[in-house]
Amino acid sequence: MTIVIDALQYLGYVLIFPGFLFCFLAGMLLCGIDRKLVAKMQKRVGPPILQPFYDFFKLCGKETIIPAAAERNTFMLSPLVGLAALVVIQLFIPVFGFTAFSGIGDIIVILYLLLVPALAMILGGAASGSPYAGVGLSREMVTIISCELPLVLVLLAVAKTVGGAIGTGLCFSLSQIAEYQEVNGSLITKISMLPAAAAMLLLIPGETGSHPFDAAEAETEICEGLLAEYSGAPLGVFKLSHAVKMLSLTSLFVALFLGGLGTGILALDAVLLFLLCALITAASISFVHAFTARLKIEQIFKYYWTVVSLLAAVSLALAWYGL
Amino acid sequence: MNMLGNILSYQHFPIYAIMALFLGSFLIAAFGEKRSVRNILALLSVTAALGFILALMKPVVFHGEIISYWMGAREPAGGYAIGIALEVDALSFFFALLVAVAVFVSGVYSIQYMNRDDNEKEYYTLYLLLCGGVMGMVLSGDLFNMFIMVEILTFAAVALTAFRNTVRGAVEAAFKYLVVGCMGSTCILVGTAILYAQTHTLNLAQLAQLAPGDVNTATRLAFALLFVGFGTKAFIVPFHPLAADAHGAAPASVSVIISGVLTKSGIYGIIRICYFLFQSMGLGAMQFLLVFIGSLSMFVCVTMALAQHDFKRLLAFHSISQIGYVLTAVGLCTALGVSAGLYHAINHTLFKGLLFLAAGAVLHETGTTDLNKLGGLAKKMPHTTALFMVGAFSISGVPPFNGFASKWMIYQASYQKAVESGNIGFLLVTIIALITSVLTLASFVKVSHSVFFGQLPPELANVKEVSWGMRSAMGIFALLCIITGLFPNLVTAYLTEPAAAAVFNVKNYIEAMGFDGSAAVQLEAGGFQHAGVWDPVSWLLVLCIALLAITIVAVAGKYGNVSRCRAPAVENKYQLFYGGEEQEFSQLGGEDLFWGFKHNWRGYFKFMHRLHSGVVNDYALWAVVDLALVTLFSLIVL
Amino acid sequence: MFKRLIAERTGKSPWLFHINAGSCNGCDIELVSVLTPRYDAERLGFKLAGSPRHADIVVVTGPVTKQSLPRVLRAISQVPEPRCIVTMGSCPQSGNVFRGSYSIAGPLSKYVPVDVDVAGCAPKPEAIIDGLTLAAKILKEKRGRMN
Amino acid sequence: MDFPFMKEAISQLFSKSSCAMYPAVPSQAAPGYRGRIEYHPELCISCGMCERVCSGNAITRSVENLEDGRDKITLTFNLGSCTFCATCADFCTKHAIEFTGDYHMVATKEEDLLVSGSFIKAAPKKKAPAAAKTEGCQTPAGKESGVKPRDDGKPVNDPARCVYCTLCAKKCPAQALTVDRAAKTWTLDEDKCVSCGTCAQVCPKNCIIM
Repeated sequence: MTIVIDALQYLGYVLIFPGFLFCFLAGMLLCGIDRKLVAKMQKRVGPPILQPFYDFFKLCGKETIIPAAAERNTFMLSPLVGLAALVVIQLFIPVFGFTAFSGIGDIIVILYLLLVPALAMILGGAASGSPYAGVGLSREMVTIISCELPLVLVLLAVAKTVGGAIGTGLCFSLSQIAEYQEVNGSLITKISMLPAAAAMLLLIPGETGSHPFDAAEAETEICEGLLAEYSGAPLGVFKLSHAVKMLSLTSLFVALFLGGLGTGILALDAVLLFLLCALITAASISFVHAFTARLKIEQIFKYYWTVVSLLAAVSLALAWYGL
Repeated sequence: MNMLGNILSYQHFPIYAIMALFLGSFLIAAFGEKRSVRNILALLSVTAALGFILALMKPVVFHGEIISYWMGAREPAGGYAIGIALEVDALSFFFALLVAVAVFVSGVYSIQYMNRDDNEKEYYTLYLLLCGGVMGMVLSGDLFNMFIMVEILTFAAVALTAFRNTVRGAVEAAFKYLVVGCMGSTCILVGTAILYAQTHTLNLAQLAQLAPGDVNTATRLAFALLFVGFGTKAFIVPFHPLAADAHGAAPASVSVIISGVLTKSGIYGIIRICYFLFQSMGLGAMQFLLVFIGSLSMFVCVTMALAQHDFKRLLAFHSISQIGYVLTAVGLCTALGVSAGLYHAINHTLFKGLLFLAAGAVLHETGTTDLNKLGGLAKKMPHTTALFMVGAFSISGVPPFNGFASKWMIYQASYQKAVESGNIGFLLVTIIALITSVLTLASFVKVSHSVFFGQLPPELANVKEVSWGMRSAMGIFALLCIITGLFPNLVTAYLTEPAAAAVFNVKNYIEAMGFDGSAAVQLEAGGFQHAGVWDPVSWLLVLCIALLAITIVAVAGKYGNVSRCRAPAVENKYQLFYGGEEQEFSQLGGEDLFWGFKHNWRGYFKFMHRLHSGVVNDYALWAVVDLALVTLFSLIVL
Repeated sequence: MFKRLIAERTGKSPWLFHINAGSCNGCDIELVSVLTPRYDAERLGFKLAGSPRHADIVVVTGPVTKQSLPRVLRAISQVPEPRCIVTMGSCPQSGNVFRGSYSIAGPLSKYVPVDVDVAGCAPKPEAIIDGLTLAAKILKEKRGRMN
Repeated sequence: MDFPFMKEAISQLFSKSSCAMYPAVPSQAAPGYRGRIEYHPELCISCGMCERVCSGNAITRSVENLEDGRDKITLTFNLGSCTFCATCADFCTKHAIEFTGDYHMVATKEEDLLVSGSFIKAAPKKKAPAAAKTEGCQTPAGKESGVKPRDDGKPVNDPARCVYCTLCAKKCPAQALTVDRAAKTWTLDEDKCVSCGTCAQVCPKNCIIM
């Protein structure tokens, strides 16, 4: 009997919170808030906050054309796999004190899982056979490489700080990081973590492929690159994935640097998480979007491997010497 | 009856495993005129070798026994080992198992892969000779015997590299391999001779007993020679260009052995000399040497791979890069590190074997491995593509495949080492390893786009899927990749941890052969605790549930009013969008991918390009310089 | 429920794909001005898509030259259903001042059914917004007919 | 790195948008905007000048012969072909064509973009068929001219067809023509005339014969 209840509970985690339903609603709302804020900052009225939902449902109602040159199975499956991987990432990231599946993964796993949605998109695009997708794939991969170094440095800095504090030397487990923050307050209050947090904020638009780091999906030059041949529902799923990725990265930020703010009541925590995510989205994605123009791919690479990596490296060095 | 029981005793299995391969080789040379005879003989011998090695699992792994076997029952007399010995501890068994599995799968693959070549008889003779050489080397308990086996495998490998001598560059590659390989072999021979002069024995266990107690300039020189010699066999930097040329020319089934197994025998040799013969891994400088060379191999070769546009050359560079991981992890000298390194060694054999076989399948069907000439094969070779993707995901460390599990352990091992020793250099290793991993992913994205996805070039319109025999060989590797990825606990518990324990228990190794092991340096292995958690089965379950849920929602919401082209003629609607132009063949070449990255690193790539001149004299010079540097290092620092 | 959601939202997020079939750039600039802060068509859900596969509304400007005709038709056929074709400015409707030229294949309505014509040379942004909202309405009707 | 609009982004976040909320808030076209054509048939004299000057071929004129001998003349302006250059309005001496500020020119059918109007005009009096056509006489088919060309190559006006639109006078490079609309007179200053033939070419009614 308990097994059944456990199974139902886990199914609830996967399907409702913090899984599929939460990802869908919160991610789409974040996306809507982002669009609205960018519009506001550009002195526009902007779309309604629910616009991403409209877009998604509209796309679901459209015809899906599979080009004759495409490899059909990969083309149709990769959006679903990408979305599933994102939902799973969301399941690993603790919501303050609460973790749905703490015993499965850690920050290295998150680091790799973040590659999976991008990889799904790359393979889907490659399977479509479009030359635009080829260019998009190349750029997407370079963006991933660009973001990897600073992200690794940030995560290692966090691992060292928490590990040093709890006495195990290093700590890769997200639930331990969350626990540590429950007891000792948010990591962002530490001086050594400030550069890392700044680096992470700068990383979020790169990882999500938002403006100005959206060279991979530049709709005006390479017809949205990897997505050039997608239409209808699979495209909608990719758009949804993009929204969920925003949620994942912002809630990863919350989990790494703003833990310990939770109230202990799950429903309140969920709302708090969403509000914090929205705040981070506003600061890191919308704000940067509003006043920058798209960077060239080699500029993206240079930027991440110099400025952002330096910030993260400073943080790691500070953490290393126990500041 | 007793006699039969004696013959079938597992004590004899190591020599049976070696002999099965050599015997197969000789029999094929003698009677292999007919194809069926040849195939049966080859299959029999690889299967027998696999069977004998698997049968050793129970005594060696479960009972923790170390099999010591004196050829001709010539036990040591007067305290000195005279006879030739085989000694199989968990480490030897571990490598022997890798060899047996790779040899078996590659043998199965060869039968249909080689059917378009002439001289199949010679191929099998050399192939089994190569396999037997590797098997003999990892099971040997005698340093000189190891040298003999190294010579056998080197010459077989050289001959097999030049086997397809109609292929451009094959003979040249073989020549390069011959020159530098012989330099390596000579190093091993001279090192062995020096050690023999110093300790009057060639038995590994006895050397391990005597050598560390008597460290002088001569043994230091011997160490440098042996290290460089085995380094040549592992193709670690600066010997990596040889591997690229050799793999580019050799048949894929041979590449599997060279990359998956032969390089491992080099690693095995390095472990034996560093951990056992000299027992010097406790020294920081020694760890530095291994980790430095490992990290260098890892990083240099992955960037070299990114610049390649030939499928097999790219794989060759990756195999050195992965060997770099193994060497780095082994060089960390912690229980977790060695375990992680050995785990990665298994994984590397499996996924690199799979990838080479996939490359072979592509070559077999299309006749080329040039990334700029291929494309869109996923529609023609769906199974090969799926199997290749398993290998590509594994090598790039995408969870839940096996590459991830071992890399995860390597990151933790190196970072833990950094934290514990307070040495920021090891931290750098963690970062390099992580970056290398993502660059690996990048180059496999390149391969999958340029070979399997993208557009089908018009001249490849008649390509067919490869035969079931080749597919099933790839399938075995893919299955093993998934199993070792999904059950890392089983792999570590039954394969890598016993082997790692053997590495840290030199005393047992010495005493099993009847020598006095009391003086052996006991390294503090220490238990280990994972700093994080990784549970692939649960992960997969969660992913499946999520995928299922999404699929159900998608199906309920009519995932796409799908319309696709059914007529042979492609209507406008189903053509690719070319800015309105009519669809034509257009594929982004493998060289042109990742421009932004290469542009920023153009100085580095230019430098690398100048360095890899392709001239054998240069490579020989590198070998000499490397030897000089390692000698200096070992004389001054160690 | 799902079907109703889809049916009702279709008109709320029409994405545009813009084809220049030999236009003088006047209409193209006006179309861009519709997306600027002054008119901000995004508040009505309009968005320029990069590829015809993503689009709902195809906006054609220019007199459809002989060179561009096959490309225009191909791009239009690559737009998934339900789709709506809007001709913008006088050129694609009639050829305008280019009518009778040896290089003009237009008007567009000879080749594909055109849903909405926006007249003007070039049309005022308000007129374009009018035309696009009308197209969105037609789009919703077409979506309703698909089921 | 320099971000010139960073401050604006923040300040605009809290300020009112500069959007013209068009469909909700109706907007007026600027004065002088040339929008939908309004045609006043009661003013039209059917001179055809507009049709002639239209660069977009947007104006068509059809004549329907009524049974009582009069003509029903219909002018159709196709907005879908119009460049809104207003040349027709400029040339219209009777101000029968007007460009309004209405820009809502959106239609689902092409017919919705047509502006047309018609009026009934008394048919010109039929004269006896002219004796002979001479070389160079540009009379349109079906309409015989009662006026003979002059021998000296200077133009002659056919008052039966002339509507006194004054175009010939405007176009005459030597200013040799004087046309009075009110008095319906057409006079030629023979001294000034250079016999260039421009008046005959530009005459919308083809009533100048040379």
